[in-house]
This record gives sequence, structure tokens and C-alpha cells, in this order.
Amino acid sequence: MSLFSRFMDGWRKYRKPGYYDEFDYHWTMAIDLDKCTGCQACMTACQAENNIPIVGEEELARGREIQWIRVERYWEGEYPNAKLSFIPIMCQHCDSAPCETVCPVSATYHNQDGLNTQIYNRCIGTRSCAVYCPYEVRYFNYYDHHWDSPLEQQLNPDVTVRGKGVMEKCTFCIQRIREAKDHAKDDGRRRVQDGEVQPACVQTCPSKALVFGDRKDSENEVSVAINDPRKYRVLDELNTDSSVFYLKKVDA
Amino acid sequence: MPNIDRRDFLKLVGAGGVSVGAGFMLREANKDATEYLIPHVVAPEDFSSGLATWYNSVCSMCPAGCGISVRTREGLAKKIEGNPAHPVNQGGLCSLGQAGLQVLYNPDRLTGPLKQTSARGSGSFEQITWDEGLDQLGSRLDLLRAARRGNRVAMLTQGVRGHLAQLFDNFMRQLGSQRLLHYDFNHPHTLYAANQRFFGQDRLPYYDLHNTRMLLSFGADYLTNWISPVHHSLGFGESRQGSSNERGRFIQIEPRMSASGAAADEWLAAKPGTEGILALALANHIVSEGNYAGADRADWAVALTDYTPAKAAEQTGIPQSTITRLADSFIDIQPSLAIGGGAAANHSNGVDTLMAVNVLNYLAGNIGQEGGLLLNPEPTSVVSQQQQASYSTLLEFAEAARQGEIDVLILNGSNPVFTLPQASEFREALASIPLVVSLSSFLDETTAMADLILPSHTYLESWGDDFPEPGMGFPVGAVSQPVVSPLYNTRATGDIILALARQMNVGTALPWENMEECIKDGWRQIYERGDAQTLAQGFDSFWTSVLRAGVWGETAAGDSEFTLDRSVISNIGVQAPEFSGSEEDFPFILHPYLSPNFYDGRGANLPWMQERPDPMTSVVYGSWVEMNPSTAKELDLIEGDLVDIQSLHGTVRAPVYLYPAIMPNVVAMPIGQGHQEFGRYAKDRGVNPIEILSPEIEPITGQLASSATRVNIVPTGRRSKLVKTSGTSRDLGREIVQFADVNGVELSSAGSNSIPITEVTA
Amino acid sequence: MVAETNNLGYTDIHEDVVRSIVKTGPKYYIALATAGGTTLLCFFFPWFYQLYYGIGAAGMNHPGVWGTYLASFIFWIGLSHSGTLLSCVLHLTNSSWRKAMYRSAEAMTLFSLVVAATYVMVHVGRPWFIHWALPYPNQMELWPNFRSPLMFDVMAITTYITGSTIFIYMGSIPDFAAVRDRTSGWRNTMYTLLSLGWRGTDKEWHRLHWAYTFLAVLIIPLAVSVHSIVSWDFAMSIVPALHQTIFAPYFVVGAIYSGTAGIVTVMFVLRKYMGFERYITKLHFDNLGKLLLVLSLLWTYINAVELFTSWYSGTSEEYEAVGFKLFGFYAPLYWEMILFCAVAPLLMFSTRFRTSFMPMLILSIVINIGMYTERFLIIATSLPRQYLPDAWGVYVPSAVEVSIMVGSFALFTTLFLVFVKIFPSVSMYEVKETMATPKLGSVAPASGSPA
Amino acid sequence: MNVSIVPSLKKLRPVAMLVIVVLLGLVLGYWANAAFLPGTSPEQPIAFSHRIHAGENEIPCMYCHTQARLSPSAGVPSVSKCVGCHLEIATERPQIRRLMSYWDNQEPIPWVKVHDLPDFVHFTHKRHVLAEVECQTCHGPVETMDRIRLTSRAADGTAQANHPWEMGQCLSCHRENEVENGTDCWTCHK
Repeated sequence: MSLFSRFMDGWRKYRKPGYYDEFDYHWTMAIDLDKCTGCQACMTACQAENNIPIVGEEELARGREIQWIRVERYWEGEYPNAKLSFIPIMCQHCDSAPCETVCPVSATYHNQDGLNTQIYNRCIGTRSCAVYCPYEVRYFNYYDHHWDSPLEQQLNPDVTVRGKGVMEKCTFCIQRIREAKDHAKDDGRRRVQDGEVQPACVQTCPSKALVFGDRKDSENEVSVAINDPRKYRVLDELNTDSSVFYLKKVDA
Repeated sequence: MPNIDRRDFLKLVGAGGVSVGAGFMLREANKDATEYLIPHVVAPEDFSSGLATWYNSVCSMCPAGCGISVRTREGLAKKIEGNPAHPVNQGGLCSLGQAGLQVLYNPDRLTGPLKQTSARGSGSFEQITWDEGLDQLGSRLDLLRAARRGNRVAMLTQGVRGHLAQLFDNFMRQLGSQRLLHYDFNHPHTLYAANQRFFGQDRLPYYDLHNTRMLLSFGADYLTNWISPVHHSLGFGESRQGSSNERGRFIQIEPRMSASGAAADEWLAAKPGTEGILALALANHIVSEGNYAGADRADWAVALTDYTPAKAAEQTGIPQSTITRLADSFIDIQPSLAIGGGAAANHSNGVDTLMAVNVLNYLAGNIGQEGGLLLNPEPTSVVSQQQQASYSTLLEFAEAARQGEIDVLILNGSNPVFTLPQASEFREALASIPLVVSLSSFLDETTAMADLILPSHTYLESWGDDFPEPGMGFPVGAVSQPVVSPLYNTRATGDIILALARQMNVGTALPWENMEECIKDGWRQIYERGDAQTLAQGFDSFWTSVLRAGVWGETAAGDSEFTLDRSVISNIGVQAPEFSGSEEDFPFILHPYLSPNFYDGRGANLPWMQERPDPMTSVVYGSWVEMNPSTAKELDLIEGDLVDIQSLHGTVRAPVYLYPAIMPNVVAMPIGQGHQEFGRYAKDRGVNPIEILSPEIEPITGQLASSATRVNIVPTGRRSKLVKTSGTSRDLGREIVQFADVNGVELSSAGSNSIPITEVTA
Repeated sequence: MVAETNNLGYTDIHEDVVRSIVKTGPKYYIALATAGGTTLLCFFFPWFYQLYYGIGAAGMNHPGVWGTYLASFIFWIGLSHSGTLLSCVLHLTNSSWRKAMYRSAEAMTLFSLVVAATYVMVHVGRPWFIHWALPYPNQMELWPNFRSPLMFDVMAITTYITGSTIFIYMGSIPDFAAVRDRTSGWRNTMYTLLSLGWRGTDKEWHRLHWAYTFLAVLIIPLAVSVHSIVSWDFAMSIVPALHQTIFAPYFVVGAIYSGTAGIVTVMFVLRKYMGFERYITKLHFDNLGKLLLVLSLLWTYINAVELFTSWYSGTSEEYEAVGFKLFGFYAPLYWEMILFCAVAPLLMFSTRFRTSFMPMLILSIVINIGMYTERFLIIATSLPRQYLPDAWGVYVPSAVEVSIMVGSFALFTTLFLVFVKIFPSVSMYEVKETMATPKLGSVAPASGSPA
Repeated sequence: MNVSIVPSLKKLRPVAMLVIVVLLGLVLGYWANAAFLPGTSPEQPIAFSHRIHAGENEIPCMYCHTQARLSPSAGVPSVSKCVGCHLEIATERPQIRRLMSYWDNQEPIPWVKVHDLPDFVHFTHKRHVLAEVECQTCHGPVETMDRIRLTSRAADGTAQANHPWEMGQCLSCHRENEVENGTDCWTCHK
């Protein structure tokens, strides 16, 4: 009975409108496309921080890259009026995430911090979340990856190394969020302060195009950014209610 | 159990026994391997297991000199981040800087001293001990020094600054050799020369992108590899959407769109090598429109008479209206800034072009202005001992080697075999040197030709310091400290030099036990000279705080008063660029550019960088040649077709990439791939366009005019798959990247597919 | 149709069927060894290699994360349709022509489902954790995600397998009894156990009919739901060209279509090689042909609707998806599919065509090739080209995938070959029901003798 | 003719018995291995006794495992820490001599890890220690053990020797103590 009532509780919780408003935090990222230079430092930062494997030329040729954050490029016009725009795309941590509904084993779900999770050790590898994700930000481990020794000494011990058959994606650097919460607790604080957590990509961005923070705090940088008149969300028409906001590129 | 006979019983017992064994083994086989907890013998003070320790240091992946913070866990380096306190990068860091970890943990590192056992370049090395190696080199040097033939020793190093440079200098002086050559492929000789002539200073000014509202870049890819890309990116972001209400405008003039061109608001393609003419035409318009009111206005009017916008339009291919518009807005929007570099500075008229750029800054009153160009003060402490050798200096050196004037060559990190054109015949010149010693950490192309390899530590394992050039308008210094204990049987470059000095009995001039002491001693002098802006009590606490902060700066500002020498004005002028090869035989101009990932090729052995898609094309793991789609159509080529790129001096073969933003008569190739050595990730991958460059030089500096090669494109009829991460780089009206005007009002784009959006209210 | 079986006696039926079980020629063993060997070599060996190496052995990539494994899965689920479904519908509508062929049709259902379920294991990245998709109490205190269409799939397919197994088994009990009475030795033991003590009393017959009809009613919605649910795996995503309301009927019609074609193929084989010429007749081919024709028209209609919907949506994504399907990399396969599944079946308007065995066999195979292509295209043309053009890719199957696909047919064949030696592949008692009551004396007891 | 299934079942009896015996055998063998060679209390390079140190001498856990309250990993004491006391205490005992030989050679002692969690689990000693969870709650009655034995906490809160940690055990404690976000996967998985 307790099992059943727990199940019903969870069910009701998920069904309740405004459930997401009760999140402890609402981690959000804002990316100013007017500042993005396409340098891809964010990609290397992510690769270093999150133990993203080196897949090799053959696998890349087969389209098996793993890039939790990638910089997409879109050309407009032809010579001499050609224009190139960059847009970093990573997991958008949608509040209405299509991927979350489809995972048969709940390896991906929405947690109380407004994060779209991916629990690697629960994943059975149906890859359906990657199909359902319109942003194509979920990457699959098609085999066990290998680091030529001693490259493996660089691996971040705070992030697990994913084995074959597991889906992976951007976590907003959950290990850093966890660490910041840990520090907050040490200091006897209830909440993490603004600026305490910076995912690797945000930390490293040379032009400071990326901003990260808790949307619940209406004062901080990210809240200001997402109220900017230039704000938009990629593929907003799909109503994914994503947590990554982009600021439009200025065409002057 | 009824009705069981003996046989059945025995059978059952047998089967049962076997299965008991099987069950036993099943669990035995599934047991985890034993893991060990290895404690320290003595607990270290600076880290404890499970907790990260951060060390501040300096990045050495390119000459920008960014500050880094290295995260370590259990004594292993885990991540490199920008040092937020360092004024150059303020926390940011580029891809290559972060990939420094893979220099440290590269599987292809040299693990100990090696000695060539058969012919050079055969790749057969045997391991020797440090004593043997140092002995072999040291005794040779000692003999030469004793015989007062020290000048027969040469040292060729990558660009090195700070106390290590001083040490090299000192060492070579003790030897009695003047042959200390710093060589970086990307060193902006022309920029130094132009600034020297214009401002009378040997150092670069500070380009204040942060506060500029209008940037005119003549070929300088300031976001990728020009001087200090991370700092410029910071400035770019700040100027674009920073505290100011007015958004900075960025205009890029180059024949092939670079990352900076993509970031710019306007990208203009002037004919290669005519950027200087364009700059002077802008200047002409500024002066003739009366927008310059300086006392020397008349002089300028005379000097610029030949450079009317109408004439320039013809020479550069940029419409006259655009020229006048640019000139007007360069004056109207203040503060403005013009910079020059990249391909524009690598033509036979490179210095003149950059002089012309300075003219623009002068006329617009940008010099010494915030948001313009700030002159750096004379460094009051350690002078960066840059003795960068130009291409012609290296040619002279090669000639000296061929003449048998060189007995010993010590290489430090520099890879001239890769970064010099084949036409220089540098590899062949090496053969005439009896003893070539390399201090490189990797078996690169030049090191493979060495007789003796004394591998040095990587920058993350050794002591060092750096004084970024240019300063930030004030001098900056930073100490680089070892963040991990050395992985292999290697030694710090400074320690090797000091050991050699001891061997040669010149230890009195180089009295330090090791590099750490040398650096500490140097910083003690900085401290004692009293210009250390710190309240620290005593040197030790000063030293600790410098190490902790990772950076130190002086509050000295440059002299903003600047008067232009009148002779400069009359000498202003830009000639048409010269190219090697005739236009008939070689219809295309080759535009080699530094790969955003590999710099001058030094990043090619880092798997992260190999897998980092090229920002513009998304190609990974390879080389390609970019051409305008219309050119490709004429030649009947599509993406992935292999073509031969022929110059007067050689041929390379690469697949075609159709690049929408390149002039039709220009083909571009990235530099960085095409290594023949340099480890498993770099070896035999792509091609090196430097090989086929013509040895055209810029006459004033002797710098290689690397953009002055004409080539022919010959289709081979074969194809190769270009490995790209990108699918289709057109957004098909899907509004993935959206645009707004300056006020944030959405700009509608044609062919939109918008569906009315209903806001989800939870 | 009664006329055609009129020259048969009850004894003939028994003899024919029992002979098909007991008498085994070398041809059978050769066939079995070939099929079994192919299964091992082409299915299990590559699969184990893939288990060891990872899904990377297949051609899937980013963003084409699904591939032929899922296409084959749908194909086999589809093939499973018509067996039990057709059997149930025809049972309820008292179509007596069903009786000669329904047993093998049901077996086809069962084995297709088994192969499809195996494909699930082949498809997922970590099949050793596949049990996590089943709801059972565990120390992790975790449940599967009941919102997931894949979870619905697991439920639907397990139910369908269970239902189909019971249905085919229950329908065979009297026949097991009949075989039991005509065999000896280990076969007798086996059939004694399988027939569960069937005596053939009125009460038993009554109960059997009642339960059988009950199950038939139950299974029809199940069969429809299974393929609807499979279609939701796709339709509930927001992938352009997959996110379509027509998908459930599309899949159901497609499933019945390919399943019916499959039955035609199997019937031809049974007729030709198992000596059932007298039971499976032109009549069956004619009727199934008519059914196929109707289904093909329906299928064509739905395809047209699908294109229309995409066009009507007016979005770049849908346009692009349709454009790619019709004129892109895989366009030849698309037009092959249209030719095989929409054009070729029109031949069946001719009665002569329907009643000729060989052309019907060829057509049925052609239809299934077309239907496999359809499933492949659904995945291969849509997933790699979704919303963000920069992330587009191309999916091409690898050798391992092709091998496993070939192997799956061998697996199916092996299972079927084993089946025909265990199950009476023609329902004896129901065929008898269609015949005139024989004269006394010429009849062997239906089953067993009174104790 | 007999239609009953009973005689047929009888014929199957030998086969059935064989199957049963084999299954029983497998279970028995597996159990025997688990019972007699559990591998949960491996021999250590030095026969260090927690009973003597933590039990009889009542040395607090955190005297040696100093990091437990500071760091995710509790850490093992450095050799110098052991030597610090044993320069004076019980110097003549063979195990101490062994310790000294490590010290003299300046070698670390390769302790065998007993309590281990998979790589995908994020467990931090610090938070548990600061939340005043007793060490024994998870590690069992260490102060009574001469050699450390793998112990976990059963659902009823009692120590469960030779049983590795399972997720349900963590969860039940997190539930009982209403740990904040204590059942969110990302609290413990990485």
C-alpha cells in the first residue's frame, strides 16, 4: 500500500499545474549571440570538465561525435554578402522536455532544480530520448571509449566515465552545482549565491557571451538577460519551455 | 526417493557435484578486482584526497600570455581555466589554452633523453641517461667556448619571454655566441616595424577593444590569433553588449572571412595586398573632407594625394561609396580604432600597410585615447628579451650552416622544419650541422632530425614567468609554477641550461641551482627595485602572494603625449603587392591562415584540438582548400573533390571546401596540419600549405610574405571524404539564429516558418 | 469451396497432418540445418559481436540514432498482425475458408513476435538491463516510466505474445489429442502432456468453443492496439514527418497488409512443401488476394494523406522532410516502395492473377519487401534530418545490421520449421467441420476412445 | 487409450530430477562461495586492528581518518601518522616492525579497499559526518573488528555483515531522515 500511495503521490505531483514553480532553483542559461564569436572554447571546456571521449576520425566520419555543447553555424546570403552566424547549442533543460516522457526507465527526468537529468547507470540505451529531442543534443556511447595512456589521468573524478550503450548530454555541470550547494551548506546558507556556480562553458567563454544562474533570483545577471527585449528561445514553437535563452544577434 | 537405482543416483550425484562447482566458480568469476588504498608516506600540505587544489600559472600555448588556474586532484591536473585575476584574459581561455592538459598528458611525449643511433631522420633512437646526454653536449660546448669559437653554437627557440629568455641570453653570452634566435611563425615583425617607425617604440601599443565603438580591422583576425585573442574577445563582448549603451561596430577587411570577419557587422573583401591602399584612401577622404584639423594637415594632404577614393576603388575593388562611408563613420563614431594584421601584414608591402592603418588612427585622434590605441609604458622591470628572428635571418642562419660555420644547434620547442617553406631548404641545412640537440618535449619534425634529444618538462611541470606583450597599458607579470610533479624523466628547460652552464664552468655567471631559484631571484630584484605594487611585508610574502594570485601588475601608464615625426608623413605610401608566379600560370592567390585550432601547428598533436571542428567549416581531422562556389563551378568541382594546389615551389593535395565568403580569385588553406612527425594524432594527417609558399619577403623586416604566393588548382578527378560535424549550414528559414535591430526589435526574415506561439502557463 | 475438400475423408486429414509431423525427409533436415546455421552465423554471431563491441557495430550515428533494428522490429510486429487478428476476425465472422490456414497464420504471428521481441534486445544499448523496463518491485525502489510510449510498447507486446500463445495453444488442443492418439514413444508422451487430457466430450468441445470465441473477441482490439502503440513510438515524438495523427491507422493497415502478404507466402510454402495441396486451395489465395487488394488501396490512400498533411502544415521542417523522402538520398527506395506496395498490387484486380499460385507468391514477397522499405524509410529519412540543419546527418546501415536482418528471417524460418514438426499445422478438427459428415464406418474416432 | 497426463509426467521424472539437482547444485555452490570465500574481509598488508585502536584505546575515528569531515573521501592516514605514535608505542611487535620497514623504505602501505562504491555513485563522507551520522551506521561495528569486514546497513537499520551496499539501503535511510532532495537521482549519481 505504501508503495502504491507513493506512486500516486508522485503521479499527482507531476500532474499538478505549477509543479515546476515549486522548484528550489531554476537554473537557467542565457547566451548572447551578439557576443558569441564561434571560438568553441566552450566545447573544449566541456570536454575537459565532463570526461567527453575522444572518438577518433573514423567515428567522426560516421557521425558519431560526442559534443555536449556544440557551436552550430548558419550561413546567409552569397558572396560578397555572405554572413555567418554561430549559435552554441547544448541541452536546453526544457521544462516540458519531450525526452523525459519517452524514456521507458525514467533515466531522464526533471529534478527539483529545474534540470533535465540523465542518469547514466539507469540508461538502457533505447536512444528514444535522442529521437524525441528536437535540439539533437543527446549523444550516445556507441562503444566503450578509450583514452591513450596517460590521457586518462586528466579525467575528472567528479564525473563518471560513461560506458557503451549509454546516452549522455549536458548536465549544466551538475558536479559544480553540487559542490556549490555543499559550500553553501558549510557556510550555513540555505541557498547558493549568484555567481557561485558556473558551468565550464560559461566560466571559460572569452567574450562572456554565456551567463548562468538561478532564475528564481530576479535580480541576478541571468534574470536580467532573459528579460532583455532581444531574448528568444530556439524552436520555441515546439513549446518545450526550455531553460536556455538566447539573445538575438544584432543586425546593424 | 523411490525407484532410484545406483546408476541413476551416481549420475545425479555427479551432475550435482559439477553444478556445485559451476556455481562456486560463477561467483568467483564475478568478484571485483581488488582495489587498493594507497596512502601518502608523509601527508602533503597542499592537497588532500577528494578535494581539488587550484594552482595559478601562465599559459604557454601561444604568445598571448594568459593567466591560468589549474585544477588538480590527488596530484593530477584535471582542468585548466582562465585566471580571473589576470588582466589579459580575466577568467576566459581559448580552446588551445585548455587543451594544454593534453600537452602534459600526451601519450607521445618524450619520456627521457634519447640519442640518434643511425642516420638523421631515420627515427632510430636509443635511451641514454641525463648525465650522458648533458656530458655529450656540455663537453662539446666547453671545448668550443675554450677555443673561443662559441659563435659556432646556435640556439633556436620558440618565442620565450621573462627570466628564461634572460637565462638563454646570459648563457649564449657566456658561450660567446650571438646566434640566439627566437622564432615563431606567427610573430608580427611587420607590426613591430610599423609601430617602431610610427611611434618610435619597440613595443606594441595596447589596442583598447573594450571601449572602442568602431573597429576597422585590416586583415587582423583579432578573435583567433592576432596578438592576444582572448583579451580581444573580452573586449569584443564588452564593446558589443557591455556597460555602454552604444553598441560597438566592427568592420573586417580581408579576402577570406575569418572568425573575426564572421563576428563583424560588415565584411569587405579588398583585393589581397591592397588593404594599405584602402586605408590611405580612407585617410585621404578624412583629410580632404576637413575631418582632420591637426597642424600637419597640409602635409597629410600632400602625402595622400595619390590615394583618392576613386583610384583606390579601382585598385582594391571596393566601391568608392563604401570607402567614403567607412571614412566618415570612422570619424563620426568615436572612439574608433583601426588595426591591421593577418594576411594584410604578410604581403610584400606589409609594413607600409600597417603604417597606413596607424595613419588612420592618427587622423581620427585615436592614439592615447580610451577606446583607441594606448601606448604602453617602458617596462620598468624585466624587459622581454624577444629577439625574434625573421625569415631572412633564418635564411642567413641556414646559409651559415651550409658554410660550415655552425657546430652545435640547440633547439628549444621551435619547429622550423614544419614552419618554414620548403624553398628555404632548412632541413637540408640542418644536415651540415655536426650536432643538433633538441630540448623539445615532443618528437616534432625538427626534433626528429636531432642527434641528441634532451626532453624538457611541459610548462605545467616547470617554473617560469611571463610578461605579456603588449602590456595592458601597464606592465603585467605572472609566475608559472609546476602544478604536477614531472611525469617522466624530463627536465625543465632552464635546469638543462643551468646544468650545461655548470658543465662549462660558467656557473658564476649563472649561479642558480635550478630554475625555481633563478626565477625567485629575478622576482626578488623586481621586488627590491621597489616598483612592486604590493603591501606585502618582505619578499617572501610578496612571492607567496604573487604565486597565489598568479599575476602581478604595476600601475604605470604610458605616455599619452605623442608627437609624430614629420618625416614619417612624407614617407607614407603603399606599393602594390608583389606575388610570386604569373597570373596566367597561377591564377589564384593562396591565402594561408593559421588554423583556429592548431595555431601554427603546435596544437596538432592534441586530440581535443583535432576533434574540435574548425569554427567556419566544421571540418575535423584534416586539411582542405577553401574556394568560392563560383570558382568551384567554373572548375567543375564539388565539396570533397581532391585537387592539387600547385605553386612555383611545390604541390600539395587537399579536398575542396566551398566557402561562401572568399574572393573568387583566392583560395585559402589552414595551417597546422600536415605533420610528418609529432605523435600519433598529428602524424600524416592533412597537408601543410607552408611547404609550397614562395620565399617572397617583406623587404623592411625580412618577414616571410606568406600571403604572396600564387597557385594553380588542378583537379585530380579523385574524391576524399571531408570529415565534418556539420550537416547543412543554412537555416532554411527556420529562424534558429534570430536577429534584432539595436533596440531589440525583431527583424523579420524572409521565408519564416513561424507558427503562433502559445505561451505555456503552468 | 466445400466441393474442393469433398473428396477428402476424415482419415485423410489425420493421415496427412500426422504424416507431416512424423515423417521427416532429408529435405527437411537440410532446410532446418540451413536455416539454423544461417541464424547462428548471421543473427547470433553478429549480435554477440555487437554486445561485446557496443551498438557502434551498427551504422547508427548522431542524429540517426535509430536504424534498421527498429525498422525490422516494426516489420516483424507488422508481420505478426494478420495471423492472429485475421484468424480471430474470420472466426467470429464464421468464414470457414479460414480453417485450413489459420494455424500456420497464428504460428506466424507468434514467431514474428518472438523475432520482434529479440529485436528489442538487439536494438537497445544495454540489453542486460532490459528488465528495468518491466514493472516489478526492486531494491532500487524504482519503477519504469509509465508515460513512455516505449513502456506502452512493452506492455502491449507482452500482452499480445501472451494472448497469441494462449490462442494458438488452445485452438490446437483437440489436434494435439488427435496426434497423441496416432503416435507412440516420446511423441506420445509429449502430445499427451500438450493435449492436457483432452477426450473430446461434448462438455469439452463446448468449453473450448466458448473460450476460443471469447479470446478471439479479446485479441482483436489488442492486435489493433499493438501496432497503434508501436506507431506512437514515432508519432508521439515531435520529429518532422513522424509527428502525425495518421500514424496509428497507418501502422495498423500497414501491419495487416504485410501480415496478410506474409500469410500468402507461408501458405504457398506449406502447400508446396508440406503436402497440403488439398487443404490450401485457390480459394484461399483468391480470398486473401481480395483482402490484400483492399489493404493496398487503403495503404496508398494513407500515404497520400501523409504527404498532404506535410504539405498542408506549411512548415520548413515538414517540407524538407517530405522533399528529402521523395527526392533525397533515399528517394530510389521510396519510389521502389510505391511501386511494390501501391502499384504492383493493382494486378490483383484480375481474378486470374489472384488464383495463380506463383504470381501471388512473388507479389506477396514483393509487398513485404516494399513494406520493409517503408519501415526503413520512416526511420532513415526522418531522424537524421530534424529541426536543426547543422546537426543533420545521413544514416546508412552497417554490415552487421544487414546480417542481423538476414539472420532474423533465418531465425523466423527455423522457428517455423520446428513448429511444423510439433504443431499440426492445419487445424484438423476445424477442417473437418467444413466437410460433410462421413458415413459411418469410414470414420476414425475424432479423438481418443472412451476409457 | 490413456488420455491422462499423469503417466507421461512420470516418464519425465528423471529429467526433472536432473534439472532440480543441477539447479540446487548451482545455488549451493554459489552460496558456498559467498559463505566461505566472501572476499569481504581481505587480508591487509599489516594486520591493523580497529578493535585495539578504536575499541580498546578509544581513539576517535577522525583522529586518523582526518579528512572524513572535510572531504568526500575519508582517506587513509599517511604512513607518517602511524609512525608518529608507534615510534614510542609497542615498537617491538612484529606488525609494528613491518610498519617500520615501510617507513624506512619510504613506501606507502597498499591497504586493500573494502568499502567500495561504483564509479557512477557520488558519495561524500563530509556531508554524512557533518550531519552527525555515526561512522558505524554505515561501516558496522568497526571498533569490534580485528580485520575490517564489508558491512552495510539493512533496511531495518541493523548492520549487515558481508553485504555490499545497495541503492535501496541508501534510499531507506534518506527517506527515514527526510534528507533534502534525498531521493533525487542526481544527489547521489554522477
